[in-house]
Amino acid sequence: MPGPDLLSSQGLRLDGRRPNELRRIQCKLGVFTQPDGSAYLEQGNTKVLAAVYGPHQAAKSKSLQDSVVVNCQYSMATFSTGERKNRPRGDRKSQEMSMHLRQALMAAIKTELYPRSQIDIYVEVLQADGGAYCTSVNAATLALIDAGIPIKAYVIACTASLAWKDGEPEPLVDVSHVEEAAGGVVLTVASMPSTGAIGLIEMSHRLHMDYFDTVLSRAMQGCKDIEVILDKVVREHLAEGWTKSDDAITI
Amino acid sequence: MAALNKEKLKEMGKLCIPGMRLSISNKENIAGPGTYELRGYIYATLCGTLKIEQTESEVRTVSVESPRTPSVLPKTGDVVTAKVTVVNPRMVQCSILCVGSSVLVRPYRGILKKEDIKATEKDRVDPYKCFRPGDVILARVLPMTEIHWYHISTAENELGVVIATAEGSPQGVSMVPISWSEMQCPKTLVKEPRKVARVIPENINHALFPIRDNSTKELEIEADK
Amino acid sequence: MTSHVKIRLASERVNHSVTTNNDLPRFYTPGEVVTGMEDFMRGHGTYAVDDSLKAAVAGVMQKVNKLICIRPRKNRYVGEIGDVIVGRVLEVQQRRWKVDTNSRLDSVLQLSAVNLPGGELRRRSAEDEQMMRKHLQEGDLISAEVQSVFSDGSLSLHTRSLKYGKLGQGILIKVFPSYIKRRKNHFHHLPCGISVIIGNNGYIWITPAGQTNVVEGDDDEMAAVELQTVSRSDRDTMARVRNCIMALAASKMMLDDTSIMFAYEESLKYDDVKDLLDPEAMLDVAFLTQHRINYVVEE
Amino acid sequence: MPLDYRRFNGPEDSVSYKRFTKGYLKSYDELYKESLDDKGVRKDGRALSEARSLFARTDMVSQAKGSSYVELRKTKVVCSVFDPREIPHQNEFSQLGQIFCEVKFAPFSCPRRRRPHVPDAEEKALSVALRKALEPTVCRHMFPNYQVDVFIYILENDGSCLSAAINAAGLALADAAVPMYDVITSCTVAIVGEKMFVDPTEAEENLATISPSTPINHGIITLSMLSELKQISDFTQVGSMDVECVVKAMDILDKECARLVPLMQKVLVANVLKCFETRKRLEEEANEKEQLLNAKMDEWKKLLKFT
Amino acid sequence: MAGLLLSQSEKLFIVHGVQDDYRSDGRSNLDYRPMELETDLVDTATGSARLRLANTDLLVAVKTEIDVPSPDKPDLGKIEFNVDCSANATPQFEGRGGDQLAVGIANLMQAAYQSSQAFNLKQLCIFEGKQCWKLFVDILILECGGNLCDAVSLAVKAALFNTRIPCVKAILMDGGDVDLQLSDDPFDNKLLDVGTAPLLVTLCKIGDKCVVDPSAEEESCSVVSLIVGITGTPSCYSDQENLAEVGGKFSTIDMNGPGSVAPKTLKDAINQGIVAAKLLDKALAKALINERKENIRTKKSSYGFLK
Repeated sequence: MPGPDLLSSQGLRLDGRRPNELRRIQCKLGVFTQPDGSAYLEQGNTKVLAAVYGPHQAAKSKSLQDSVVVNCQYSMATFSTGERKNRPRGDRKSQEMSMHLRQALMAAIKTELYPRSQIDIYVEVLQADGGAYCTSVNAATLALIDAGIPIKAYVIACTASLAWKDGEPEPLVDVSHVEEAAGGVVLTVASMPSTGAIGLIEMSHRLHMDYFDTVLSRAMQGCKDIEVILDKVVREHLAEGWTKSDDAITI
Repeated sequence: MAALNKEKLKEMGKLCIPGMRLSISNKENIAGPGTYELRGYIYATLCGTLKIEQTESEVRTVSVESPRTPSVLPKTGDVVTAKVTVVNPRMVQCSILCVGSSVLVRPYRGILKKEDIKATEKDRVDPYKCFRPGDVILARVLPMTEIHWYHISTAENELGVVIATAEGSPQGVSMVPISWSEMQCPKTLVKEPRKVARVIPENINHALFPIRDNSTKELEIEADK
Repeated sequence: MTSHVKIRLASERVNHSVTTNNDLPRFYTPGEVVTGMEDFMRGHGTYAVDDSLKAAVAGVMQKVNKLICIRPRKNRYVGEIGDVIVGRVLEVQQRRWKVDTNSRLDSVLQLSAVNLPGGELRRRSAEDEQMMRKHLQEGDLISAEVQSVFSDGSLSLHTRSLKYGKLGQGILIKVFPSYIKRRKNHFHHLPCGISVIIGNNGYIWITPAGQTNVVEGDDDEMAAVELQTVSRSDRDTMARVRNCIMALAASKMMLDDTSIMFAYEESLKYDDVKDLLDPEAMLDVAFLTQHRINYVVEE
Repeated sequence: MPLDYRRFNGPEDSVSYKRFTKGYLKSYDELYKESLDDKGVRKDGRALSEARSLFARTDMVSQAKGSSYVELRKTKVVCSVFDPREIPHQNEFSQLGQIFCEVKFAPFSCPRRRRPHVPDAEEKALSVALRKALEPTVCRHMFPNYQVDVFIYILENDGSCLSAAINAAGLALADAAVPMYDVITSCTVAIVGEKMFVDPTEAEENLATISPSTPINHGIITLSMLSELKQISDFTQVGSMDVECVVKAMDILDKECARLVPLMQKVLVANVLKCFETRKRLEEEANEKEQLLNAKMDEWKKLLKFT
Repeated sequence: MAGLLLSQSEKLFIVHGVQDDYRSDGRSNLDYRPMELETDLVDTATGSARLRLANTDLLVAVKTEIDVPSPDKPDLGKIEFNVDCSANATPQFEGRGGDQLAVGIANLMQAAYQSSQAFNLKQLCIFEGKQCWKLFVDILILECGGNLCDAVSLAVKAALFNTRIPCVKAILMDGGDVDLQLSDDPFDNKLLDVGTAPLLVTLCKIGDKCVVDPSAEEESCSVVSLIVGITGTPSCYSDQENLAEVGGKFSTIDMNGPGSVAPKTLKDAINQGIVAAKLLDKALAKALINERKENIRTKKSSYGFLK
């Protein structure tokens, strides 16, 4: 069993967090002016920029008669990791990530509202320190909200792992790069916490069936926690752009 | 050698190369093909010989004629020779082979829309009764609106099918026009509908398969009698 | 030669917010239940699950009788019949133009929906089609009105009025459509001597007052008007108005003729128009404008 | 990258054995002395301001619509130009046609072996520079939505290959009857201190790229001109030099480009003459054939009547 | 970059404005838009900077690796530029859409940094012939609002200014191999000497005049722009008084766009470029030194994209 050293004798993780503690989340909506929506999100040392263009007219070849085309691109800056990457995108891993991103977001976007249109979602990972996919999903959600694109609920992704403390299984939330590299199991969940629906689950490494539920529920709990934080930021962002002369409420 | 060249030069006229200043550009001198106008002068764009044509009274067109096919594409208003490739109820697709008298190195794609086939009765045109794949047609180029496709028109008496082979006839046997809308195979005597072009015969092919006017035909019939 | 280079540090970054944080409305975020009652109609930005109505976007509630909408802070332009828009011609097609109006689908301007030179209704013939590019070509800006909305949400425009048509010289500014205040009139001749068209779609057109839209008239006349050089003083005012609108938009303030004029007047204390590009000046102008608007509202 | 995995491909990067010989790494001064002796004569016997003699001809490649060959002593370049063709993967209407340029070094063109398939950084940069130089020269509005292909193959590289390529491309375009505004000529100068090497060889170019320890001017400038219109169509400079030096070099290059124009014109005139000759010959042949055919026809007609 | 679509009269308005030396936003032809700079915001890099020039937004990170020097230049380190156009900037950059632009800018930067008078690669040498530092300068374009080249060069210089290279404590020779011992102490490092690092100035020819810092709209009105790389003045970046007044030399000149220019315009433009570059360099130096001073006083907190 890997990972006895993921928790110290005091029950703290390698970076000093408690098992159910998230990394520090900081974010901002509307960082850029040209895209319809954009967001910047930091989860610990993982930093992601997301931009949303659209909905706009889809190219003739792609256009769908009854729903919107969602187009995602996941890209990692060449300097985002400790070792320099040669290509920011186009490799198998980032293509897979783009696909997963699309899958998770499609579950929430109300695609039927925009026939013959297209929404482009671009994610740029500036710094990757574990959980780059989760941060990307969360940032993309914020960017979609910033763009005013209707979604059913927040799509939040979170990872969880499993460590052992005194022979007892102890799931860890929001896995950092060091913990990922230590070789434990990493379970990634993209879900809509407010409805409880899960858009995507992915797991690497081996995990005993018996512990799956505990790890999953820890990840889901993580999603819920993140949602609360992001929701607060969105409300603050709305309040910031609020001016008195606004004639929005016409009852 | 030099003497020879001089002789030839006289024969050919003035030689031009790109960027050569040819004349003043004003109401009397107009820039023609192979030239361009800049700051009141006409310059050459091609290698070739200078041609000055008196088009109207006191208006001269200055142009450069290249010994090679110029590397230009069909322009709006040009008459092109094209081969029909696809016929469907809405339009006819073809590949453009020649522009005017010059043969193109590569074919370009052309589209002949249903409403551009005939000048009259546009609504009742059936492309199948006008063209068949394999026909060689003359057409005029319309303004370019699409990338990679030239829109062409045959809505003129002189435009339409020039060479066509009837269904079932051997290759190389072209039909002979018998009216504005019909052609007949000289061998199998099969009649097929076509949008026929009125062509003035001028070269050897027409000598082999002469296009007879109806009037001459009648005369012959009379003579037979 | 005087050149002007300014590099500031991130630590000096200006927060453009001009909010007075006292009376904020209730905000809704995606997935939040707006109402549990059934007898409400579902509007934009909401969706129904089981018997409750939930928000699909983040924004404020707008209630018209029983219709509940959630209006997001910014989104693409959603056109309504009668809206004045400024748009850019993207494509010349058969019998129609495709126009970019910042909505989610390209808008359409039918050949039958424009006043062609010659005036009276004519049979739209093939020659007209070839003339289309002469009338409006790719890149041209137009002002137009939304004539109808197609079932897929794309807009059909018309320019059948003297005030609409091709736009001449001027400056185009793009802001988010939600910053535009809906008014009866969107064509304004500002007292400072220039005209603005505040398109409902978030495209704002600034032009010298003398330059009305080039609609009718023969070609030579049109060309002559289009080629005229804009005078330096007009140019100066236009640049100032442009920078003021940018400042207001950066502070997410609502735009209409009043706020633009207020901002213009407040900006006059900066002699040099280019000083208005500095974030501090932008915030200052926006703040003072907001202050004046608040004052007027309270009056 | 297409690599043959069935054989041993050798290391990605290899070092010439010469590196381990004595005197491989010469000092800057040695290199300088080698290039220019005390009398101001260059290694190949030229004066500083003297360009290599240019040999050029058109009609090299029979498959191409137009082609040319340009030789500056050891720098040898072939260019072929093809008729306009559709631009692949283009979906926007463009009023101007495009020029597609590809510069390729022959594997044996220089001491360092070149990879035959994949264009390397230098080739890409040369292609871009060539395209930029040609764009103002060609009447691109004559072929909207289409592209003209220009291929340059450098058989041997001994410096100034960009100017050689531009000169060759200008000739080939004219030969292909692609409409052009003007004859384009180009020239390179290598600068080392106060000395300006016109039309430098590869060794001289190398010398100019090495940064000397003292802060003197050094670098390479390539300029291409449309001489009738007095326009600069491309200008590239690398190295480090002050304004006076750039201006001085520009004047030298300007003159040098102007010097090349009559040469180019001569080549083009010869080309036109040759074309007319061939055309005349072909016409004569065709006439002969037609007469033969007509005679045959008459024969047949007689036969027909006879029967 | 693919040009913005503008109508003829909008273009005319801009051209007239440039003629009048009064642009659409009130600037004169020589004014830059306000910029914002921050350094040291990427933890995974040895040096980084973010520059925002109106709508143009860039992130530059420098990563250092140990490499073997090339056999021709055993005493020099290496520097490599790599530009990535993020699709965040515009959907046109999706996939490989931004490659052409990226390669163009990277080549330009490479050319500008080639001369030792622009950037001394000797400072990257660890052990002659065996080991050297290789700097990877990765430029990420996040938003495009015109004038990319100038912004890139400024951000790169700032990122290099911010780069700290670990000190080498010991070099062990183990047979032919070299074994390096780097200092573990994160504060035991050296700064790079970047005073002479070049800045690029784009001079966009609109009508008959040239403007600096063109907006995206202005760029699409111009058929040709001139990019000059001008070496920096080290005295701005250092407190030392007795530094020789060097810099202000051209390290690269390039033309961009399909048009051509008259020789006189070119000469005027390069002079204009020098003036602009000197001002830019001074402003950049001031900002960087201020930031460094601020960071010494207070604990640095990165603003990044927050706030």
